[in-house]
Amino acid sequence: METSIVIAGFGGQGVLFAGQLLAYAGMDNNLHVTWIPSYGPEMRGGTANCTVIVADEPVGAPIVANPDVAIVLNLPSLEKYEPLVKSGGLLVVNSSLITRTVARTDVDVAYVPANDIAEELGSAKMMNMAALGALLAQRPILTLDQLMRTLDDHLPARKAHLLEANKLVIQKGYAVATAVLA
Amino acid sequence: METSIVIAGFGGQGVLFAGQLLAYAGMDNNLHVTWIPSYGPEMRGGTANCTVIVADEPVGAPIVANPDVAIVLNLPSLEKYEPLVKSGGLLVVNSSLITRTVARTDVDVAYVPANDIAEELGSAKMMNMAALGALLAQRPILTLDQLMRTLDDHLPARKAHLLEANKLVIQKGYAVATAVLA
Amino acid sequence: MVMLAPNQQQTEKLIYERPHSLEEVYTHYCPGCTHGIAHRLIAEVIDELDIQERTILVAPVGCAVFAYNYFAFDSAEAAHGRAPAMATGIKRVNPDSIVFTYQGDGDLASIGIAEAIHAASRGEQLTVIFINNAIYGMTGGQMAPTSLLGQVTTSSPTGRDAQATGQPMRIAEMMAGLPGVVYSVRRSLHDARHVIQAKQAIKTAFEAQMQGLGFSIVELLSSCPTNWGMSPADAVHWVRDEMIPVYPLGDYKVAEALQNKRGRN
Amino acid sequence: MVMLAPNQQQTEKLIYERPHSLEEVYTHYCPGCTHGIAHRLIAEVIDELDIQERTILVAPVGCAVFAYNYFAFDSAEAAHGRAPAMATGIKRVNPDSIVFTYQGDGDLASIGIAEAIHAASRGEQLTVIFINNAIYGMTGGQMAPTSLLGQVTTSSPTGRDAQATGQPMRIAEMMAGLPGVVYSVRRSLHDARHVIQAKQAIKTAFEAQMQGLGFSIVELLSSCPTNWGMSPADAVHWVRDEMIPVYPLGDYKVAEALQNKRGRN
Amino acid sequence: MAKGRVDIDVDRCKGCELCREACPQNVLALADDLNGKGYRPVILLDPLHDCTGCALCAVVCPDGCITVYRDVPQKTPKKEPVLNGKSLSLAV
Amino acid sequence: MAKGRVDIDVDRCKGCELCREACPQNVLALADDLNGKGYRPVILLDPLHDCTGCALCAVVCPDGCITVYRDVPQKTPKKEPVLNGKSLSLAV
Amino acid sequence: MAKELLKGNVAIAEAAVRAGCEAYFGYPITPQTELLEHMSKRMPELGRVFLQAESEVAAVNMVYGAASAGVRVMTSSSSPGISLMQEGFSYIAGSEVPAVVVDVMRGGPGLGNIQPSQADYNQVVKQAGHGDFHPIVLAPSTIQESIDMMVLSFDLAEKYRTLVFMVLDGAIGQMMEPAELPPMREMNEKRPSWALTGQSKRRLNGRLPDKNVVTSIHLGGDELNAFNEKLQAKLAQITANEVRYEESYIEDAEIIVVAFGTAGRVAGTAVKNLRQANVPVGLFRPITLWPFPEKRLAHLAERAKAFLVVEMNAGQMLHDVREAVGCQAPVEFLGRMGGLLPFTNDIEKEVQTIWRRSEVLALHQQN
Amino acid sequence: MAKELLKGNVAIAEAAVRAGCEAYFGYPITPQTELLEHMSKRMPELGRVFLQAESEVAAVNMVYGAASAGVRVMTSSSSPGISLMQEGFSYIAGSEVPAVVVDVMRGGPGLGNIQPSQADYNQVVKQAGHGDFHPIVLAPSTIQESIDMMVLSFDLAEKYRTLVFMVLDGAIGQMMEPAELPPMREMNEKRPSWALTGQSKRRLNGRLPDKNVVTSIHLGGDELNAFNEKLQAKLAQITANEVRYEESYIEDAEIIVVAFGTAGRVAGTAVKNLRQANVPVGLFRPITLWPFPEKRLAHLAERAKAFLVVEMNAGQMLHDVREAVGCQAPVEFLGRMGGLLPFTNDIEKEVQTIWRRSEVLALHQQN
Ligand SMILES: Cc1ncc(C[n+]2csc(CCOP(=O)(O)OP(=O)(O)O)c2C)c(N)n1
Ligand SMILES: Cc1ncc(C[n+]2csc(CCOP(=O)(O)OP(=O)(O)O)c2C)c(N)n1
Ligand code: SF4
Ligand code: SF4
Ligand code: SF4
Ligand code: SF4
Ligand code: SF4
Ligand code: SF4
Ligand SMILES: [Mg+2]
Ligand SMILES: [Mg+2]
Repeated sequence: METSIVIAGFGGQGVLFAGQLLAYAGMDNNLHVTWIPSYGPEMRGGTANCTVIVADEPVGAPIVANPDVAIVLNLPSLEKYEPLVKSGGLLVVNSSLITRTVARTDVDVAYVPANDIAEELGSAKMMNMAALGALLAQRPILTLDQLMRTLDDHLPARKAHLLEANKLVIQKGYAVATAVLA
Repeated sequence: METSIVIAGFGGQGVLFAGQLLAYAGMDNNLHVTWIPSYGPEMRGGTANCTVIVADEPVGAPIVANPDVAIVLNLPSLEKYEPLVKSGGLLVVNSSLITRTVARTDVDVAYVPANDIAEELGSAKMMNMAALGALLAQRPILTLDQLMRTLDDHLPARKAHLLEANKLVIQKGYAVATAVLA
Repeated sequence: MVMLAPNQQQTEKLIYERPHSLEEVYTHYCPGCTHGIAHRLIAEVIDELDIQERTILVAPVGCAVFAYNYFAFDSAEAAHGRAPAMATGIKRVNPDSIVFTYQGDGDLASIGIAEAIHAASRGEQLTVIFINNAIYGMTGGQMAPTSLLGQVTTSSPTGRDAQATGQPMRIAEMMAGLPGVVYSVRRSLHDARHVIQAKQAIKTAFEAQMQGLGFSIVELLSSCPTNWGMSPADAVHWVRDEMIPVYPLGDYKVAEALQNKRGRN
Repeated sequence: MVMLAPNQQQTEKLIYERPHSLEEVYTHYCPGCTHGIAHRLIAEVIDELDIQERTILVAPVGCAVFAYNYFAFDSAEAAHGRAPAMATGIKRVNPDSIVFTYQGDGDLASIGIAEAIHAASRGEQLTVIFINNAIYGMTGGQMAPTSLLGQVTTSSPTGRDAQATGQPMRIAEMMAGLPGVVYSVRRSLHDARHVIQAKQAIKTAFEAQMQGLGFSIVELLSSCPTNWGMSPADAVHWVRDEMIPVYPLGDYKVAEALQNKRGRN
Repeated sequence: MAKGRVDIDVDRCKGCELCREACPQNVLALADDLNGKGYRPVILLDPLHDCTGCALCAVVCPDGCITVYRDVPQKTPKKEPVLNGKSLSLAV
Repeated sequence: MAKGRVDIDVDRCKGCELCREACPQNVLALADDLNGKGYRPVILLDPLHDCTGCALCAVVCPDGCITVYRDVPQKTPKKEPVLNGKSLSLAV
Repeated sequence: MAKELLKGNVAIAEAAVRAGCEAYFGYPITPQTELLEHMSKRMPELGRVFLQAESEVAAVNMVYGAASAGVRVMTSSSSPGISLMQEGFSYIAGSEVPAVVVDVMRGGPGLGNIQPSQADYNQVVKQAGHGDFHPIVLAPSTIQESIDMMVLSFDLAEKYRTLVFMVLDGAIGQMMEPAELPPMREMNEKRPSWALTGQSKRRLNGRLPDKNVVTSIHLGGDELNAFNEKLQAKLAQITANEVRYEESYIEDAEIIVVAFGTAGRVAGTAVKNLRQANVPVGLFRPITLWPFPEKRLAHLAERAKAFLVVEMNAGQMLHDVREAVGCQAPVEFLGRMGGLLPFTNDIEKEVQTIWRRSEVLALHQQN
Repeated sequence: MAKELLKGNVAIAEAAVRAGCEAYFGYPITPQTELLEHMSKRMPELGRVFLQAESEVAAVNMVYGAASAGVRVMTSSSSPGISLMQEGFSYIAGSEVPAVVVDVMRGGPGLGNIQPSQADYNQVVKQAGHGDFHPIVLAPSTIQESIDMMVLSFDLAEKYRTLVFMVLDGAIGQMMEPAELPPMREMNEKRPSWALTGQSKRRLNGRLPDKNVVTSIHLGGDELNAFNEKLQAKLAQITANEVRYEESYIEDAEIIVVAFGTAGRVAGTAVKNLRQANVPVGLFRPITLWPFPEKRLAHLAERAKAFLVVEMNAGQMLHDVREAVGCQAPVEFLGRMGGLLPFTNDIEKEVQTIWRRSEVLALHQQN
């Protein structure tokens, strides 16, 4: 089993860290993982995305044409990835910023008001965690517990005071996504 | 028929010009010719040499391992080329500066007191012409006349006043070399 | 032609609008990056001198690599540091064109110093707009020859150390020492007053070329909020407070023929 | 050890002999080429400072390409113009060695100006001996950035023209402007008095490195009788009469720590 | 004091606030919503008509988002409108 | 006037005559014969012992061909002979 | 040591540090920059040499200098920077000093883009500068392999006094995956006998040694010819000793996919998938691009029905495969140019096509 | 016009002038310098552009600039200088502007020497910089041919908007032989539509045209891939149209000597001599090294018993011949490295050996 996950949004939405956290969680739980950012001058353009692959065998390509999952945190990212997600795949949509719905009918969709959840629990900056929670609700590649334990280990020290809040955001994301299951 | 001729001496002995003159003469008389200098930083070292090939068919290699003829104007050149001349070939030796004789017995040798001839007729600088005269005496690849006509056309203008003297040197070189034929 | 905003009174006059020599596009520069100001000033000057149709830009490799997308005239994109050589090639065969390079400090002062100095020394009829932001912006914030002592960058993690890497390089001063250079000045983009002064300098530099006087260069102190890790406002304050003391603003060389021009526009 | 010539009276003293740091070989330089004088002076200085055993030469591409055959200490032969970079690599891993480059004007001022300026700007602990003979000797007499205006060379057949190629480049002055440089002077090799002054400068330059002060450079005006088409004597007169007016001899930068040294040796 | 007005191209604005920093009248503010690029753009918030049309905001805007207008006395309709930043030295 | 003498390595000499140009006593001359490299080397031609051992010739010789000796009063045999050009400043 | 989640460029830099790299000279360029940045932190910490050069031209010549002084030295860059280093590489080869280069390749030609690519194959493998020489070229396909080969690079460089390249594409440089770093090696303070150290450092029994000279000049034709013959003999020795490759499902493969680096790992997945679909395909992944495993390929060609070369370029290694395979089997090509990875299903489709064609062919031959 | 005795470098320079070269940028280097020197005299005389650049790096980028402005422009250099130009070549290729380069090759690697060599084959033919491209590479073997190809170079560069190399070895550059120069071409004042001239120069019916941009950037992977596909299509077209070679005694040849440039002319003499000794040998002389005449060679290989590649290097074109010939016939190699010409009798001896071996083989096969 191999799951490829693209996470995409504006710079500053914590896209790269969310991906790394997922990769760490996979590694810590003895799965094979790769993480790769899209890099380059477009980083100046204000968008960011990365691809994480979590698998039970060594990973071949760290980049895929059609991901199993796309977590889209803003509208441009939805527009870019809606057509690319594999049929039968999953779109996690940040409904706080993205007001339109997904047109495709051959994919699962989880709408998560990630900014709202995060803001409510302390800071919009944690919105990326809400999206991860929603992902795990839909695709149990890891348990919620596994992800949160990894957060204990890998949240940068300067953000330690936000650890618990982050966990709450993950849980809320998980809960909400479960609820809105398509 | 193809004749390869190396001309070698100190810088300033007119080595390169002598070779070019030979090449011009060949060309003017509808032969195929190539001329190539040895070039490079050794030119700083004070020695100069060039290879001329005169042939009745298109010339292949402009440089040869074993020339048919070597015109050596100083001792280092004799030492370099004595072993290289083709068996049955010719060494034209400037006996004004080279006091030893040639050891090989399988080559023709023409000793020409080139400096003496040239000095006698006006200037040691014309010594290269004496050597060319000697060459033609031994290897009639061109006639004396053909060479001298080429001199008319190609002696640099600033040396025009030396034209006749140069011709005399050629003739003297021819005469002397004929005399000392091995 | 008086342009009027819709639904406004006839009494309203257009005071400022985007110059025509800038394309109507969104740029890839980070928010608050003063590269954008420099672009706008160049475009304004080119509009004012009415030379858009004969101007050729040579863009650098650096954050300004896509400058050719933003300016509305013929443009080339040079190899990293080689803009002055490429511009020399263009100008020599197009003597009537107005050719300028736009280069960052990594591009000009580091990898391209030879081409810059030789174009200047030959007195090529070129204008160079030199963006000194004390860092390699494009590649993510490495030390430039112009980085300040003590400045932390991704390749000087404990701060730039003079013992290991020398002192910041002062390009405007160095260029002024070359006989082929007719105009070498340093300006800053950190506030409105200085922006306006910078524009005047850019104009003089282009005029130098239009008059065939020789090589002109305008060094512009510029901000890189992203790689300095500052807000745009803090970044321009850093230019003012930290950079200017090391890079004094001023005219390092103004050829006689240009001196009557100063303060004119 | 007093060396005596054979069959001479005990009363005879050896006044001058070839320095030990020069190999006992025949050089490929043209007759009267002052490259040879520069070599000898360097060797004398290295003997006197007693640093032969820890000196490393970085030879250039130019007529001095075989300098490693003539000096009796460890040597490297750099790519054309890159001697300062190669020397930087050597010195950084051999901080106790005395590393110097020996470079012509084509090598240093033309193709290698970037490496020279940056090594200087970083204040590398290096010494550069810069032979300015206003021409590319090795390749047969093309124009150098240091060729004089009007000078006929094989690549400026009607004489160097400032309009097309700019003014002669003044390296000692340019180097003096860089903070990393502690010693930048120009000397000439055209007669005995100046040769002796040149030697003093070379000595000071090496001392600067021995004291870890920074980058030192000695520009030596030198002759190229072959490519100038002159006799050796005429060539040194040309240095005196034509080059010195364009390249004034003098001290362009002498760090404080070195100033008490002057006139000492 | 002259009266003025600015037009801000909110789609191109990156919310860097350099214009706010430069505005002597303090009439620029960040919008509530993000624009299509994810930035919170600057808007003119000038209920009292304090904007003088001094154009300082436009002079420092890195993204050339700002167009500036100023009221002129109607009696002398100027024949030479100032375009393309030619007005900079007049404006300041 | 001090008396001196020079030894010239004629095999290495290229006959450039810079030494002749430098010699204040005019005691250097070109040899009649060429050396092995094809150059006419310089030799000391000093019948009147005019050479002062000033070493100016050696100072300008590009090929390091010249060794210089000078007579010294026998009474004070110097303990520190000057080698390797250390004498340059003394000599001139 | 335990596995860590490591970014390719950083892992390589740290591996170099642990392999005893004493000096690093480089110039920033995407997608290689994190390597330089890691060095800027680690080397001074350890009292070793880090210097950001003014250009790639300067960097390679600094490397040349430090290599001449006999220390373990490296640089890293990406395609345009590698172009600028060609003269320096040739000098390093011509004077036989050991040095290590990492090329994190990006899309070209020209400025191109900064996406993963393998378009420097020819530039590095075929020449790396003027004159007759080849650097050893290692092409890892995972971060773990990159780490291991980084250490190997220094050893091979020293052993053969040669230039060693490690070539990656931007994907390996930029990605993170779990890997284990080697232990820190003890530094070897002793310099080789030929190194430029100043004579006194080599003083033996009080006797001053001959001077050492590092040069690439051989003025005479015979002399340079002799040097080149010596160099070629060394290359032949390297060819005999150092060929490396990896194979999977090769024993009974009728179709062999040949790919290196990231293309190799992608192809690995494709081959695995195809095997599940019962296509008799195998993977041949050259690890040394020079010396190229041509003998092994020629041997495999005796049995295989077809080859498919997959590269992230327009077909460069392809020619080496063709030369090795000769007329023994057709060699097909699948390329992605300009910073695109080949995708698993593209490879699978291509192999399927070849397989069906060869089955049809076999049928025809039976009839 | 009548034949004159011309030095290779000078003849080439003058041919370029007459072909309408409008700008020359270069840097002195032996054995190419007379070319630059001739240009320094002729170009200003004719009101055209000559500039001695500060380095080869600058020279190639000046060429890039002038080429972007749409004029006929060239540079020339020798091996180390060509190494320094690699980045520039790649940019020129990546932005598809036409330019001409003459490489008068010398011995390497490193500083090597300045004797004739063919060791830049790989450096020029295989890549000439990072990324996927090939310049057209012409390899004349006489001064007359050099003159003719110089003219052709400009035409091909313009026709395909590509980089064209003419590669010679130092021997052709330095030698003199009789040859005829072409007449002076009229200058084409009109610049191509894509050229950087400033917009007003392209004003049509008073309307300002779109701006022209010369760049090699294609930031997106798909975009760069598409560009590279376009570039490869152009290369395929060149391959279809522009292959050039010369053959002698080829019809009934059982042994075929393959050699280019000076090695080719030396081999020509050897073949002539061998034919007089009744050895059935022929000469195949590639004139375009890229596109390489691989089809023709493959065709010849169907009949020939053996090939002998002769090069002034360690065996570079050899690999292209091997790839073309495949398993059809053995390919032997005779090389001279380091500035030595192969001598006629060496070639003759080698061919004789091959011939005797193949006759013995044939005998064995008969029995
Ligand atoms: C030959 C080469 N080396 C390195 C790079 C990578 N590179 C791209 S931009 C840049 C530096 C940019 O810095 P600067 O010139 O200061 O411009 P800024 O981005 O700061 O405006 C570098 C090193 C390259 N593209 N080409
Ligand atoms: C990359 C490269 N370009 C050009 C050359 C050719 N070349 C050799 S020496 C030289 C110039 C030498 O002139 P200079 O440095 O002034 O030294 P000089 O001979 O005058 O002492 C040149 C251009 C080369 N060897 N390598
Ligand atoms: S990285 Fe710095 S210089 Fe580049 S666009 Fe962003 S702020 Fe400007
Ligand atoms: S060419 Fe000139 S610089 Fe070179 S050795 Fe001869 S005289 Fe000296
Ligand atoms: S024009 Fe002046 S007052 Fe009005 S918004 Fe801009 S800066 Fe403020
Ligand atoms: S300066 Fe321009 S980009 Fe920045 S906030 Fe103001 S309008 Fe927006
Ligand atoms: S030592 Fe003085 S006097 Fe004697 S030869 Fe030399 S220069 Fe002349
Ligand atoms: S200076 Fe030296 S080389 Fe020249 S003539 Fe005198 S002794 Fe000979
Ligand atoms: Mg910068
Ligand atoms: Mg010089």
